[in-house]
Amino acid sequence: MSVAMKRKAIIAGNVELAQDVYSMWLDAPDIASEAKPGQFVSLYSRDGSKLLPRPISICEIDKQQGKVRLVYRIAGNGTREFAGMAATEWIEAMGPLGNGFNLEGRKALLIGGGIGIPPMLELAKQLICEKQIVLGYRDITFLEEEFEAYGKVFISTEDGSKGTKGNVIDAINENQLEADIIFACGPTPMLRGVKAFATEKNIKAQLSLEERMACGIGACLGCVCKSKEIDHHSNVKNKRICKEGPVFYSEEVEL
Amino acid sequence: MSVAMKRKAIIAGNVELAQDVYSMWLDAPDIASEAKPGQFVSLYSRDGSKLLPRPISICEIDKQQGKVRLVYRIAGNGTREFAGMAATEWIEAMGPLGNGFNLEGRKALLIGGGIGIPPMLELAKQLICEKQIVLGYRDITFLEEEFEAYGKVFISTEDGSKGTKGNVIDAINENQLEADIIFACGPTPMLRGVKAFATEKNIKAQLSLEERMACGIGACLGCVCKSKEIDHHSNVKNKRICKEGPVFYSEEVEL
Amino acid sequence: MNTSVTLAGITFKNPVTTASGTFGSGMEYSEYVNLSQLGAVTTKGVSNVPWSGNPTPRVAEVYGGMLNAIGLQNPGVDMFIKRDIPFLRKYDTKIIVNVVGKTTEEYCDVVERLADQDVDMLEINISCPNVKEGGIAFGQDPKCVEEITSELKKRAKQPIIMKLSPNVTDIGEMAKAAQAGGADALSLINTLTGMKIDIHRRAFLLANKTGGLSGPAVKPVAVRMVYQVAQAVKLPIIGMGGIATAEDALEFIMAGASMVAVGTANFINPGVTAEVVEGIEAYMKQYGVNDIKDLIGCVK
Amino acid sequence: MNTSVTLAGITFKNPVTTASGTFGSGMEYSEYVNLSQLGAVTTKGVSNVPWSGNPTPRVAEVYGGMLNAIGLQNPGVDMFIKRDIPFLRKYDTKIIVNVVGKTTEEYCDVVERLADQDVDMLEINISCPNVKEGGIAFGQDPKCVEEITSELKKRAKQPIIMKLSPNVTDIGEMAKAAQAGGADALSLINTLTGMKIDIHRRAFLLANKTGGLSGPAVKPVAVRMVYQVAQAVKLPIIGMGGIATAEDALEFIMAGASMVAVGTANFINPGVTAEVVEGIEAYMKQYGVNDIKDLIGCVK
Ligand SMILES: Cc1cc2nc3c(=O)[nH]c(=O)nc-3n(C[C@H](O)[C@H](O)[C@H](O)COP(=O)(O)OP(=O)(O)OC[C@H]3O[C@@H](n4cnc5c(N)ncnc54)[C@H](O)[C@@H]3O)c2cc1C
Ligand SMILES: Cc1cc2nc3c(=O)[nH]c(=O)nc-3n(C[C@H](O)[C@H](O)[C@H](O)COP(=O)(O)OP(=O)(O)OC[C@H]3O[C@@H](n4cnc5c(N)ncnc54)[C@H](O)[C@@H]3O)c2cc1C
Ligand SMILES: Cc1cc2nc3c(=O)[nH]c(=O)nc-3n(C[C@H](O)[C@H](O)[C@H](O)COP(=O)(O)O)c2cc1C
Ligand SMILES: Cc1cc2nc3c(=O)[nH]c(=O)nc-3n(C[C@H](O)[C@H](O)[C@H](O)COP(=O)(O)O)c2cc1C
Ligand code: FES
Ligand code: FES
Repeated sequence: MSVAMKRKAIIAGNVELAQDVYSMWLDAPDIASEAKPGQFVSLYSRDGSKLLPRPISICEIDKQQGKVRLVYRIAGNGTREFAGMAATEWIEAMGPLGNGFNLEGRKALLIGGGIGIPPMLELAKQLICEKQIVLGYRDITFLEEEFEAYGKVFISTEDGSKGTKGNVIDAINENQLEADIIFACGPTPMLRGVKAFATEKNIKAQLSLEERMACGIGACLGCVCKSKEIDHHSNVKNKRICKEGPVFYSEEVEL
Repeated sequence: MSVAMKRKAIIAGNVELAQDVYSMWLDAPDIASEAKPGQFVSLYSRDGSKLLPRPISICEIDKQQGKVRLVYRIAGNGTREFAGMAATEWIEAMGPLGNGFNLEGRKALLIGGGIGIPPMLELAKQLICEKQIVLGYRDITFLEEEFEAYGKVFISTEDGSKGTKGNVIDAINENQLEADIIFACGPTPMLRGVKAFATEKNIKAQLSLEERMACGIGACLGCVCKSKEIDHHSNVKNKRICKEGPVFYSEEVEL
Repeated sequence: MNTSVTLAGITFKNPVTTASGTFGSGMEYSEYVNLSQLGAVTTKGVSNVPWSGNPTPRVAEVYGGMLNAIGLQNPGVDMFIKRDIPFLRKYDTKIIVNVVGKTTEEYCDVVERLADQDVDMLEINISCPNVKEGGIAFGQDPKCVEEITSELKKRAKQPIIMKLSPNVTDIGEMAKAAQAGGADALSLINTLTGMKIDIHRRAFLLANKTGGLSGPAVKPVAVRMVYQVAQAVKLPIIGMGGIATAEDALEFIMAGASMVAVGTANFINPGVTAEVVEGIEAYMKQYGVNDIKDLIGCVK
Repeated sequence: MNTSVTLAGITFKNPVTTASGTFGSGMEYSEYVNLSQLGAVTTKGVSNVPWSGNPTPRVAEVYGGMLNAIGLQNPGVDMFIKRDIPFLRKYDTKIIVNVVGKTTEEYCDVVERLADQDVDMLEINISCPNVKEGGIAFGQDPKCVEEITSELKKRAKQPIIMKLSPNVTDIGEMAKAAQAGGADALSLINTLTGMKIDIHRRAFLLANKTGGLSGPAVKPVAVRMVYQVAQAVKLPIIGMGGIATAEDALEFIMAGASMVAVGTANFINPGVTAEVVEGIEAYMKQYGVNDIKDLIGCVK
């Protein structure tokens, strides 16, 4: 039987980090023991009207304590329900799911945009090479101090209220950052920008993608992205984000 | 605006009285201030998959404290959810609904069968005439001591484990009870028996009926019973149990 | 901000009405909602003589919705005219009367008797799944739809709305038939035929065996059908099926409905109609929409 | 206690299978459920060549269910034969292969290529609402249903199950057409066509605009259709649509289904199929039912 079994997990803490952004620790030793940076967990509503999973990336893993941390933004009724939950309550969770990042490279650029920032934290902790961390926000920032222990942090905000005014690529350019590997997670337009940048600079890039999911385990074919080559499993130019992904090398996928 | 507005009410207590039978006190001053014995409250599930109300009779009214008591049996998923709720949690409730008993007579027989027993308690408290209380159970009894303050209590059990072996009519016959008014609530076969008994003895009888409901306020026509005469509202021989009832004189309705 | 809509020459202060049969004649809900806040009240189906409906149980809860087999119990058109129209006229709202019959003659009879009454529109229910004769039988065959529509159109003094059944292969075809018959508007959807079995008693839950499915569970089918019909005909549409929030209502409007009706949700929250009205206004404010008409059918 | 059922000469250890497209080819779920516990595994629709399906988003959550517009992405029958059949044959369960095509020829092609394969039954999907050609177009006209059934019956070596669409006026008529064409069994229901609109983006949620509604929300419609078909024809029925518990499965069985398939519920609880098998056994024990056949169609 799989370790990714769906189970009730006790919430070990759930606090608001910034407006509508929450940080939840789950007491889930089996998830923690298997989890890798870049993988995700499916969370389930307790309301029978909302049946599908909410995929949330793993932000931190505490193997000692058997806990994983999820940082999420209220985007609709499901995440709103989670935000209202308190420590000691249970939540149904399945994971760890997906492939996770490949730990590689000597000088890395970790790029997170918006709610794509959280998975970069555990990656930053586990990646042992030199790290430059670029975090892009619309306006209000969160989590950025927690990154400081792991590398130099560069910030971009769309409104210019902090760091570079603009997006993550603007921050990279402004700071003339160089690297031999890129790890990125964020909205698709940002990932497109990162892919273009990586191609231009000829840097290898691992991108974490997002798509609506139903099963979360590779069975429904709901969450595919377009791949450059015919995929081994699907036998067509589609890859399942929940199974082959969510992390892909930039040249593997079309965005 | 109606006093029967749907609202959140805080649960002031919720304890198991007997196997699968629970007693819940609701902190609901507006319900308490208007409620009469024989009326009911619609309780709502917090799960979006279960939308319709669960009608539950009012068992006791505490006007001073602004509380009402509901005693209910776990019959399915809705009542199971209620049974799992704890004091200080909220529940959505609408009421008081329905007509309630007419307080009348000089020598009364209060007859409750199974989960039809609870509404008899507030009636017993408010009815000032001489009272004989007949409670019919399958096997396990509940609430019976609480009736003792208000009149002589007679018990029937189907398995004979307590009181008369048989049903409420057997208990009435065994104890040769007489009355000029009957109040009864219980399963339809019991009410049929009570109606036959009342007709034979020529005693006036108020019967509290039950039917599946949707609106609970007289709009959907889901909960009708057959009436002897053309009903004033429906213009056919149907009466709405949630509105004209749940209490009817035995000669008004066909069972 | 303009929330008013005009259908077949009748102007409604806002696009929200009630789904027939879920709001009585407004009386019971008037204790929960100020009826003058609603664009219109659509009343329970009324027939030429009183109908007593089906045996009980008539309603059953199902996942995310309910089944009903009321069987169109109603006090008949005479009592309706005497009691319910004057009651509703006390409010500043339009009146849409839902009409039922077992035969074309019976439908015609009701429509004729309502001709001189002070009501704004007639909604013709040719889609009730819970009666043996009439109802849905008329609504599943385009020829019948066209015929009954044109018969009624001849006799009606008020604009007529044909209420379509979702229990068909191609609702667009039915809509076209109603249009060909001269309908002034369409309303959809009526309920989907469903069934529930009590596995412990090994019996049907409803005395009528089958019942009409309504509530949030049917919304995706209803939105699809509204969109489909909006592409098929030019007639204004009253959209319904599972509306419980302003967001739901806006889905129907964006799919092409000029008005929306709130049904089963009334049973769960008796104040819901007013909340839907207010929620639509709040949405328009949030997004700077000056006229609700800009939202009708805006998603293509 | 006997839970085995026989359909068209094939005996299944219990009446529980998976709904096509919700269980892949069993591979992913084999980590959650011992496939040997199931009466059969019904695989995702397979076509003569690989299909890449529709653009994303392909799935959307709706109240009590979901919409999907996968568009029958599949690796094609060759890869299926090479990879998936050998995988499934490792388990002590029957294999039902769901077959799709854009034309009668394509369906025939797949059926012929499966003729000598070690699979137990073929389920012909003439009811997919998410592809432009083929699929549902075959399933909404009784003549087409009969024709394609008889064409396939000529070529198939395994018994064939025709999978019917609920998006029709009279599913009994489609069932009769399939029977006339020589079908060995029927399965129903496929998904109901639905739509969801994102009112904030003012756009369809699915790239395909419409999608198939599945999950608990559709169960009452599915149970009704199974009952209706059971009254209309003699063929054994595989019932599906919203089954998430043993109680749900028993409703279908009592309405007339000889087998049941669990679909969308797998996405919510990957271990659900085994729970349904165990729950049916528990029910039989509780009520002293010795043979599941005594429950099939017991509610009339
Ligand atoms: C691999 C992956 C990792 C993610 N990690 C995070 C994270 O760490 N933190 C975070 O805040 N968000 C993350 N998301 C996005 C998150 O899944 C959605 O914000 C969330 O599902 C919204 O649920 P809701 O009920 O609040 O919104 P609703 O809009 O009410 O949800 C309705 C349905 O749509 C789905 N949905 C809505 N938005 C998205 C989306 N952007 N991506 C996928 N499905 C969506 C929901 O899961 C649900 O099934 C991730 C998404 C993916 C695919
Ligand atoms: C006027 C009235 C007063 C009642 N008073 C009490 C009381 O004081 N204590 C008590 O324990 N029970 C009482 N009942 C019965 C109670 O309403 C049902 O037991 C309860 O609704 C079951 O809900 P469920 O979700 O547990 O069961 P489920 O079977 O899962 O319910 C499914 C649906 O059926 C309805 N339903 C199921 N059984 C009944 C029933 N017997 N009567 C009406 N609707 C039903 C539910 O309300 C719900 O809509 C009363 C019923 C009525 C009509
Ligand atoms: C209890 C009940 C009674 C109904 N009675 C009628 C009726 O008399 N005439 C009619 O045209 N539709 C009737 N309907 C159908 C509704 O008007 C509406 O079309 C359907 O319920 C879908 O909307 P909803 O999901 O919002 O309830 C009835 C529905 C319910 C639930
Ligand atoms: C994601 C998804 C994919 C599906 N793919 C197929 C398919 O390939 N072939 C088919 O016949 N039915 C397909 N279906 C329909 C299901 O087999 C089933 O008929 C339907 O979902 C109703 O059952 P449910 O409510 O239990 O899911 C699919 C359904 C879903 C949700
Ligand atoms: S969500 Fe089902 S395959 Fe990815
Ligand atoms: S429950 Fe609606 S009329 Fe009584």
